[in-house]
Amino acid sequence: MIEKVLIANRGEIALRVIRTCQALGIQTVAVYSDEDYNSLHVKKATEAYHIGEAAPAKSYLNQEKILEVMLSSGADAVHPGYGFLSENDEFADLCEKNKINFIGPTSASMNLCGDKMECKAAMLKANVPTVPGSPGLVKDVEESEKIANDIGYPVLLKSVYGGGGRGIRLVNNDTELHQAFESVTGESIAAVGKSAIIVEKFLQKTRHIEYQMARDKHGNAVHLFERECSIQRRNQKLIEQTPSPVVDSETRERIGDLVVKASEAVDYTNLGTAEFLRSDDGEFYFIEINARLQVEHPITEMVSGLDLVKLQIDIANGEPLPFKQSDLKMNGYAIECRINAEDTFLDFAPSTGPVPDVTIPAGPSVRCDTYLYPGSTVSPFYDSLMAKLCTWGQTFEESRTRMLTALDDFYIEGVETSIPLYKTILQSKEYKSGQLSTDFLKRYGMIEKLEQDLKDEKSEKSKAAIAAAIIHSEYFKSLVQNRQQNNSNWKNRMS
Amino acid sequence: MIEKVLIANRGEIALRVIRTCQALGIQTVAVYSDEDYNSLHVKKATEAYHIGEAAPAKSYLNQEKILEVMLSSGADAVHPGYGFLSENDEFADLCEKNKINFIGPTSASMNLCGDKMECKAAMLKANVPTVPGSPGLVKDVEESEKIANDIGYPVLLKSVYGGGGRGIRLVNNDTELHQAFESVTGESIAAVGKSAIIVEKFLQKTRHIEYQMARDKHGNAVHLFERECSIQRRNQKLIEQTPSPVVDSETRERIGDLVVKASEAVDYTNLGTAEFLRSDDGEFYFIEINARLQVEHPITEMVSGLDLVKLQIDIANGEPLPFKQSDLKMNGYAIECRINAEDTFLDFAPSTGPVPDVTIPAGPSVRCDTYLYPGSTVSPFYDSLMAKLCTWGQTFEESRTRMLTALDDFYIEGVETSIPLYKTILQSKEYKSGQLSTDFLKRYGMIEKLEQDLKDEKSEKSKAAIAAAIIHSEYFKSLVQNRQQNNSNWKNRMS
Amino acid sequence: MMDYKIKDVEGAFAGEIIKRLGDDEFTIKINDAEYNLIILSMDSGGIEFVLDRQYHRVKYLEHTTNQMELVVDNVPVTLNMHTHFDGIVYKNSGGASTGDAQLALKSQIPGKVVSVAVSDGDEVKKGDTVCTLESMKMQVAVKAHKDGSIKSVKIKDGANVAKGDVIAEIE
Amino acid sequence: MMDYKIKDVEGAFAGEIIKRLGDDEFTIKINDAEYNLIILSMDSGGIEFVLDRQYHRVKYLEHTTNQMELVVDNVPVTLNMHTHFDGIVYKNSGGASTGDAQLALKSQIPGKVVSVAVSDGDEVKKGDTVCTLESMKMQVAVKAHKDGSIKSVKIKDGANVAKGDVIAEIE
Repeated sequence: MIEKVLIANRGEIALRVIRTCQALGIQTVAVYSDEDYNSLHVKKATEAYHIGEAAPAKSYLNQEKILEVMLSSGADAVHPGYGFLSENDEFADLCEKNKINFIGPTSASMNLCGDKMECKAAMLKANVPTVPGSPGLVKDVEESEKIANDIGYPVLLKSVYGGGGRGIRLVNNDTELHQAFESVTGESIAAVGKSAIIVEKFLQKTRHIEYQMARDKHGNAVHLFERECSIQRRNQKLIEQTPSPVVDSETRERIGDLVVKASEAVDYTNLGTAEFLRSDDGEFYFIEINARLQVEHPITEMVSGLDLVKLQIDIANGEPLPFKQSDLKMNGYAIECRINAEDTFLDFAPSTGPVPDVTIPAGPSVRCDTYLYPGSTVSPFYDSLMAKLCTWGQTFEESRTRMLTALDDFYIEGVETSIPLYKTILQSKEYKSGQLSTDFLKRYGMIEKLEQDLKDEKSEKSKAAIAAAIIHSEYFKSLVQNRQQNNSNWKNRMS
Repeated sequence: MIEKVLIANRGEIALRVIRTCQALGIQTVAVYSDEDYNSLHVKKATEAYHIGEAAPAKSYLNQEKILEVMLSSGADAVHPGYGFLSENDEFADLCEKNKINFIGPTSASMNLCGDKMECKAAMLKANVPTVPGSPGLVKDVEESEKIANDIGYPVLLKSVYGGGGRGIRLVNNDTELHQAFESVTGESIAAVGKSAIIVEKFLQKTRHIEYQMARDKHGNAVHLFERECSIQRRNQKLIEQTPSPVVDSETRERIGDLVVKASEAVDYTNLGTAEFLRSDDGEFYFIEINARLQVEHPITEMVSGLDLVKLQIDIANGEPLPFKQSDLKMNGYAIECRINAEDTFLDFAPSTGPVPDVTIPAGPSVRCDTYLYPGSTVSPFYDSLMAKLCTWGQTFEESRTRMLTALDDFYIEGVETSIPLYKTILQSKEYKSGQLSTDFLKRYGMIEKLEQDLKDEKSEKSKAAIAAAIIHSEYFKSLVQNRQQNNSNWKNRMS
Repeated sequence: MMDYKIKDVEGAFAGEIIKRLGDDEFTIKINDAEYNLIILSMDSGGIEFVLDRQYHRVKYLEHTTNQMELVVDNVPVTLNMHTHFDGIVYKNSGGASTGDAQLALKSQIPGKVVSVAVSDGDEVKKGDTVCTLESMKMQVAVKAHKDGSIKSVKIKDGANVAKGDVIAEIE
Repeated sequence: MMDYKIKDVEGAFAGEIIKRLGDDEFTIKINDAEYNLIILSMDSGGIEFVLDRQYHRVKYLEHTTNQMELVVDNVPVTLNMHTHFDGIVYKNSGGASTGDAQLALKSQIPGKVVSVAVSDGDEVKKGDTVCTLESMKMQVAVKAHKDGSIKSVKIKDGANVAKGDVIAEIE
């Protein structure tokens, strides 16, 4: 039985794990870098250990140091959160070797999930559809042409050594394919000295839909419904919701069955997420397994009533799942907005620094997971996620309007945030009618809409701004003038 | 259709109503007294009007002034909250006469609910059991003796002009009854010049169990399950929970049917609460109807998924209930703790003043309705309820442990609070096993347990206290000593 | 009366206080409309007030003579105006009067010295900037009240000066 | 070494710093056990620190010479101790040395004057209280450093004094 958990993470997810441990009477061990000595996770944990410098490589990614703390603190389990070491199979292996219960899948399963080619092969074997394309590397242009004609144009040519848009070409016919094959090969050889190409069908107007899956150590598996996470920037999720507007109960069950198969195909244990692309014609294609708790897990908690961290701990303790698939029912609608410290107009560049003042929204069915408090700091060393704001409603409309009210109430001083963008998105007719796609922001000109909304908001606030300026200058004049007149009051106020 | 609601209240309930209105796009009008100019409800409403001095009679109870604001602001409806004018049938009547939609029952129904004798008579007619006793006033000692023997001793003799324990006697047999009849008559005549006595069965070890009821203007009625509110001090509720540990689904349905009858018996519209005493042998006795939204409504929201303020507005708009009794299902367990500004050890005397710092608890399935913010004030003019802390869980144990974690996280500087008492109660074996009764605090010696818990807590914090004192005096010495040595750091810190 | 422009907002605004109804209550006029304004709380960092029944929280962020950065109810707003503050300070320090005989140039506002423009012995003309003070997050120039030469500068960069403190002596 | 008693808690506690490991880190000893202490933040209202890996937040509420009111992690605690602070201040103001020739009694701590015990012309004995200062929510007596008569009292009730300011001249 797990009695003391080391949380190898920071920020809101460390707090999230601590909360459940507290309620369960499990002791917690926090670790912190130089940058985080004054962070909430340090304050809330039963014990806290300093593990190094601000840079992640010197602290939160330092496996030896974290192992040392695990052993000296007497922790019997480790929760990796998300990011950092959460999907590092070497770290999972290190824990296994030291008899520390790693709250997540086995290192072997994690390794398999992490290797995209092998994972895809395992899925194909289990009849889980993946994006159509070459089963592995293509040996020459002829083979790629044959595959392209089998699956139908347009297709993508991808160098497995590429990334970030490099070594990738969209082609519409045989001629383009021949040209592209040469240039991708050339680019790849120029960059890394070798080339290896795969062919994949190009999907237009796709949605990102993922399934929460849970599998215990006895092989019992269920899915905990889907989450739609199509609203993204630079392939990072901004807004998630469950249920998806395009998943009906038949689809939920059909894809859910595939998810259970997928978890079995990689012998997955504990909680994980199976991610799919859904093309505009309604087909689902498996893309990968995230072998950890996701950022967006709270919306699944809201519609399932489950505490997913508790479920993780129970599974890690070897307990069987306390329910069957047929026991699980979705209740209502939930939305999450990731409140990032970033400047929407500077291509989402991070915005960091002290947060002298913050007001956390509250109210019926509002949940806000955050590490912020008045006087806290957004560090440049870690990711820009400051808070996860989630709302629930009996209907989608109720969850949406509650989210808008909560976004209005959220005040964060000192850094730029994604809150204004989310207000624009949630008020747009496209969002309201569920017209989601991974290119939502561009497709519907959201940044331009935001610009207009901000202008309108400024117009609306003009009178108040002028009034504030008038009072300011009135005070200033009273400060300058020699006559003492009526300004004793002012003085008290301005002292 | 209601488009602009005046909220004739203050504090957390004003904020609660504003939140739902915001989400529904309904404009809000706040009113405030001299004491409340800097309160959150003033800041969050669409408009705010000053209505008078701090004393409730000069502001929140001032019907003429509030009517004036309703008319000048163009509000088409009024939400009375709880307390103040919420159960004042004259005020409801005033609104009706001025064509303002009073969000609550009609003045006639409210008047009937407010007259305890008439209401009891209506219930008896509808076959809703009330506490056995005289149907009305008894004319002489002989009649009271007959009734006492019919319903069985012990019984209570009550002067209808009494109150607060005055003019009330517990008697066990005919002899005691004869003596008591004389002394109650004498006391009552001495106090108010007349006497009027009723006889009622004395119930031992009772629980306070109430039902949320909803009835629309078309006569459709449902109950929204029970709340158990047995943990009280001086007849005021401290902790509420739903479901009650002693209400099974058969009982829920059986008493629920009575509740629907009760609402019909007084032609009730909108949301109200039917309160019952449950004797230790399992019998339920109707005591009264609270003709308003209750303080503890959030726990019903948590297990029903409904927004009760929205439901109130919909009913006031004349809409039919959107569900039948059979559509309603309880989901999970919820607890509310009323966080009062009071000193448990001074017989719960109010504790008022500025609150320089406050930390509001958060986390999965935690909801906190409060008017507190850092720099707010607890006013001596109004009631001591600062916050309502509610938690939900799939099981009772989950809601209880989440509450304990949330109570631990709740920090309120400057005033005494009931938080320590609640921690003691929630950890007691009696509470855990559902052994509730209206005399819970005394019956199980909770105040003494709290004393011991506080001593233990102090022992536990001894080392930290000594450490803080050592550092304090070390700093003090460095302040005094002339040598500049290492204390540049200290100086920066203490500036 | 002062004229204001708001970045990204069409048109100009003329604003002034037209009546003082008490310590905390005013009637103000913006363009042609009158509004009731009640101050709830105020300090140098911001103000909370009710304008025609509506609550607003405004933070004062940055302030130069002609520009102000505000956050109005969480919305950042940049305001341009002609403040005349330098002029007001100048006038009150004797600059517009015939106080030629006066040796000391005194500060008419409390503030922090952000820059000193002159040194001992410098020649100055009436109206030349002698130093710049920051007060209420606003920078204001203190200008020479007469022609002359700086006999001694009495303040330093970063110093806090009180109202009435001598900035420099000019003879 | 200092002795402490905590209200409602059995026994007494002896506490001291036994090693300074850096600006923010100490080894302290309470009774017979040693603990590691790391200061996270501190101001006159309170301190946040990690004591043997465990975080604590302590607010300093009230402080008299022998009693301290604290809130430790939300738990109110009353601490009694013998501080010797008056003695420390006295010694540092020259009280224990042979500084008889020194005219000025200087404050050894910054603080606010809460009461003045003497007037010009009063006779004082070495060690008599001249005034009481409040510093860090604690009241400390400033005592005469020699016998003599008060030539002039330099401070007033409510005034703020800096370290080194003259309290009074005694001749």
